Amino acid sequence: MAPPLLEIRNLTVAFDTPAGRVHAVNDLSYTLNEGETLGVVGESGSGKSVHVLAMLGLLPSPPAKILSGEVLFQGRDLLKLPEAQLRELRGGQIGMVFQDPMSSLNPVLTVGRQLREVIERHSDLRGAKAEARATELLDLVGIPNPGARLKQYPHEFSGGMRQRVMIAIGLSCNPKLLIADEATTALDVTVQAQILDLVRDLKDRLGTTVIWITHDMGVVAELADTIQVMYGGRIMERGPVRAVFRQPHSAYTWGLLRSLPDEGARAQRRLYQIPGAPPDMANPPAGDPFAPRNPYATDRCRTEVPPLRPASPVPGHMVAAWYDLPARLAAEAAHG
Amino acid sequence: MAGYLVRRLLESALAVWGVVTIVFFVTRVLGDPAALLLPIGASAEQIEALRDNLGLNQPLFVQYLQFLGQVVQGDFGTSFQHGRPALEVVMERMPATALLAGSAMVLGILIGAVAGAIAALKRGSLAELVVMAIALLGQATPVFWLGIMLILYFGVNLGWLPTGGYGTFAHLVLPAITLAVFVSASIARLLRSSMLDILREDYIRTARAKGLMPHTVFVWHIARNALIPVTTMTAILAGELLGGSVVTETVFSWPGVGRLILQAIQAKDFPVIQAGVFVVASLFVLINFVVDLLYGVLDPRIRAER
Amino acid sequence: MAEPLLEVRNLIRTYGGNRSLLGGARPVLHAVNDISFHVAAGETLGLVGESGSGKSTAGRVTLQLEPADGGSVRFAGQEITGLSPRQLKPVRRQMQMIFQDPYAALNPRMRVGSFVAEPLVVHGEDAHKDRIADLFRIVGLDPAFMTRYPHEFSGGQRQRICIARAIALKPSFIVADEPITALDVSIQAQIVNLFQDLQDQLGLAYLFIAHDLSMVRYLCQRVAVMLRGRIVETASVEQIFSNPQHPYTRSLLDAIPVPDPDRPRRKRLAFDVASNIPPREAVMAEIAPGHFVLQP
Amino acid sequence: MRQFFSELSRSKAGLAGFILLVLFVALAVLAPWLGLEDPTRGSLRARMTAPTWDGFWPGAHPLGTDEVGRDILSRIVHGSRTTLAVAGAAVVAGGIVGTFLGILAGYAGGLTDRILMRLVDIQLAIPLMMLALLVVAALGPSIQNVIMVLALTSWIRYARIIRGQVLSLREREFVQSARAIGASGWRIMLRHILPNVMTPALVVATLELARIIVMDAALSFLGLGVQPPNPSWGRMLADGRVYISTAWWSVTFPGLAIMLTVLGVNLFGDWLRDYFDPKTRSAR
Repeated sequence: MAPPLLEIRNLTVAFDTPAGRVHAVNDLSYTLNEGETLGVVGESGSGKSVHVLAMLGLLPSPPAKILSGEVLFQGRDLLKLPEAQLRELRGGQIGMVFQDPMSSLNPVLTVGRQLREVIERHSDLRGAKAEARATELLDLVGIPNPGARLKQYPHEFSGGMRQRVMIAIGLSCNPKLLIADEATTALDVTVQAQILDLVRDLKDRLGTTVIWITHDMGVVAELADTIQVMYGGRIMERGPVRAVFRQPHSAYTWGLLRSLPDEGARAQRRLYQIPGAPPDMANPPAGDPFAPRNPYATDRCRTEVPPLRPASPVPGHMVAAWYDLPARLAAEAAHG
Repeated sequence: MAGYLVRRLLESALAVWGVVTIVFFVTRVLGDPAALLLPIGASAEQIEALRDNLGLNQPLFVQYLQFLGQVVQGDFGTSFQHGRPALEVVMERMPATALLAGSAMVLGILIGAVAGAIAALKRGSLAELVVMAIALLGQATPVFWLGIMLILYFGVNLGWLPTGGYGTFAHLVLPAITLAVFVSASIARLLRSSMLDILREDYIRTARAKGLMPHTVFVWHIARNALIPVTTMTAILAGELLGGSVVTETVFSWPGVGRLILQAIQAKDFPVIQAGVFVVASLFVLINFVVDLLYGVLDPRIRAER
Repeated sequence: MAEPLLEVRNLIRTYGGNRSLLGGARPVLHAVNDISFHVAAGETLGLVGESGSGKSTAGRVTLQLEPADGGSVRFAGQEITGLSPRQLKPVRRQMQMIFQDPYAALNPRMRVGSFVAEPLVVHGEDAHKDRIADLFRIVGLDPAFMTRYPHEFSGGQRQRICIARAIALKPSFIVADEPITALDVSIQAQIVNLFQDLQDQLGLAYLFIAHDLSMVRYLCQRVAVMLRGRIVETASVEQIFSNPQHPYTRSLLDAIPVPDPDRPRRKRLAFDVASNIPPREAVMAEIAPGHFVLQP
Repeated sequence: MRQFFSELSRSKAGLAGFILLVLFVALAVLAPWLGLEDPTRGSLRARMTAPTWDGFWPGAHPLGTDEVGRDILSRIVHGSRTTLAVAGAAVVAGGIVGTFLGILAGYAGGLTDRILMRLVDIQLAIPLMMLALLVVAALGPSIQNVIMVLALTSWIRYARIIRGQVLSLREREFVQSARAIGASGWRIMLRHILPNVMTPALVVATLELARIIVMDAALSFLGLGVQPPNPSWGRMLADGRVYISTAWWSVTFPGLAIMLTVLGVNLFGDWLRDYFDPKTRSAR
């Protein structure tokens, strides 16, 4: 089997704040194979965005600090790479798309310029050839009349069109890996649907490996091969999308899925709700970060961090839990 | 855009009209010019006759309208002290003021821009500390005192440069440096803080995520955007320099409009005061107008709004 | 049939247009363009549309937070457009608003207890601590929090504070403008349930504004879909979900990401909002009892 | 309050500025009880004495004497009373008027806003120093007039910045919510807007205090400030300038006093701005 494209080992990232050191990512490890699409789900403070920014050297330091870990991309440790070599990878081998297409483009430069500068940086294309490539890219992401659009400024584009531009920038140098950080969160639902269609189509055509960070379980179900649920800077559960959605083994995954409105569920008036609030990362709970909100938590959950262990016979399905969720649910069902 | 230009021109005209009005009414409170024009001991009848002659006995509003009519024709009356048209006296002094303010501005912006950029990019370094300490001191030092101190050291003690006056390049050095210190301190501090703000923007993260070379990020993403607040500051500083010319020109015995206005105030020479303030204010309005147009060039979002 | 609690007819709200000489002229934008809807007592109407559809403006004009440029809003049998602030004050007791961003919705310089008490103070009612404490308990907050400032609360708690303030005067109608959009996913269900509980306890009617249809099916009895300032379809929730008529409603339904990896994925029909402005002469037609669709 | 001082003690620059400010205010307040010489009376025997530390306190002149034999240290200390009183009063007066008009323009909008902002534009067209000169020359350089003129150059800065803040506050949802409960315009301005513009107003006040101290000194320097026999720093500079080649101390120390005061205000003001700015706060 081919070596993984990306392998993260024991990554720990912290922020130094006046209130003390806040651990945003705790001992994170996972691998990503070529051609795979990984959906990372989590809410604010889960470490889902921080970990990708950290591995690309995009976190401002201070206050951010990478305390430990390795990030192997095609066998090279990104965290040990000199900035100059990391720069070659960013925008070249690894493309990124950020959440807010409003603020992620420089307002005073034309869209064409912002596309061309990344093309010229990572390829030999110059002048008219770079221009042609930029036109081709806008066309690829479905922007009509690309030649004229290149001469326009970001504020002349709608939110959805701007995000298409960001995707074009991310894809401009045929990256091996595309990372999208909440790329559709700020968009309207119909525009989000179009962008998801576009990305699905592009990754099929170009064979790009994708990390798609979102808080929406629905988006992951539509797009990803593998889902990774994060909470409090740790992985709660991870595995093939089908397996995890069919039988979640983490109470957090289970709660997220249950709290979504179901089709034809009008009869029951109340939604399932996860009690409590996300953890205060400055004072994280001991043990499993989700334990204080978890009705199935055991005493061990409250004191000891559970390791990621195989959850089900499905290969790659892992969970971090001291409790056995399916057994507990089955017992509950049996008791009525 | 054309609509915007017309509107902006109208606004400028309105501002100049406001200035003329303020100057007219303020100077009318200053005292009785007729008493000043005549030798001491002139009789009440003589003063009254001159007041009549100067139109000072007419209702204030009529005087104001007459004044406006004259201003439109560029006629501010004859200087009491110089016996020549006031506007002519003022315009003669204009080149000296423009030379001093202009050279101080250029020098100050150059030094301030370099220093501010270094401070922003080398955060936490000794260079930042030194630049910021000097800038803080520069901003806290009153310009006229700095001028006196430089005169004391370079003029009196070392005797390298003239202590005042006008004419050669050597005369320009001290006053220009004095003002440039003030300008560069403001620019450096502003540039540093706006660059630090820009560094936190999402599009800088995008630029870095694109793997751009540091100098590309600096020139096209940081500096290009920092130009906008610096342009605003330039206009404000121009106003400070023009207003402050009264003081600096006095310190350095520099024969510019500022010193002329001060002398005119002391002598209650209304036509010169009015013409002087009018010219300086109009120049300032013009500078603001140009800066406003410059925004349109620098910021496409503003261009779109117009 | 009895008159509904709220009856909005042919409401119009425009922005821009001619200003004074030095203000410059801007094109007129019809944010809300001739819309009509009604809400019965104790009912929830969902108003769904994307950014720029005019749904939030519609909510604000309904509450007379912005003046209407045409049309009528009748509340409890009384015409409320064109009323002076003084005439409106008694009406305001009956209708309240809850906003999207719970971070911007609280005055950062006011203790949350005073913030919740403010409506009572403004209307000259008893604002005793016990009464405020009751309100805190109703929305699931510890009354001990009363003396704290907003920055000490999480997003979900802030939204609860806003809800406590909105129900302080025991209104009969609340406009909720995307009240859960800005919240963490694990908190959204808590707030939705709170809305349901309050409706059951207090007999509230809601105008629930949302940008997609996913939560609407849970909370609302009827739905109105807005596109570019117009309502293009109104129907019961069941009708909207089982028999959507307008292409825009269909694309909205289609766009909800379904948390089911087994559902076959097909490319959606793209509905281009920009090129599908409802024509001015279009009118609503009733295609089934209570189901109205904008006909081109 | 405790948090304020613990944050302040963490910033060297802010603390230095605060200490400088407190020092000058203390000197100004305590001036009559410091056992200094009469600042208005000189002795011809002691004319233009260079700084001397012999037999310090009283009798010697640690900062020298001026051309009529008055003790410069005493004049600087007593001058700080005038400076701080004039600048303080001008900042407060300009601040109150400017904040009020800024809130009014921003909240009322429409015609009120247009008229007020046009007025600001017109006044801004005249460089402030020239406006101050003109008005002082017309009204005469009494303390009240100087304060008034300085406040006149100051209100526009508050008004502009506060108006901008109010324009964005007005759209904030808690203000909308206050309208939704039927709160009156005055209540909204007083209870919801004013408390939220106090911090920007305070930050403007420190910037203005520094600017006004310098402008006040410049007016005195030109002979249009507070009149003798009241000692003032700018006047001391103007008088000493004549003797620049023989008595360097008579121009050096008054200027140094201005610089240190302004430096203190600026340092403290910078820190205050960071302290109140949520953006830099979260970054710290």
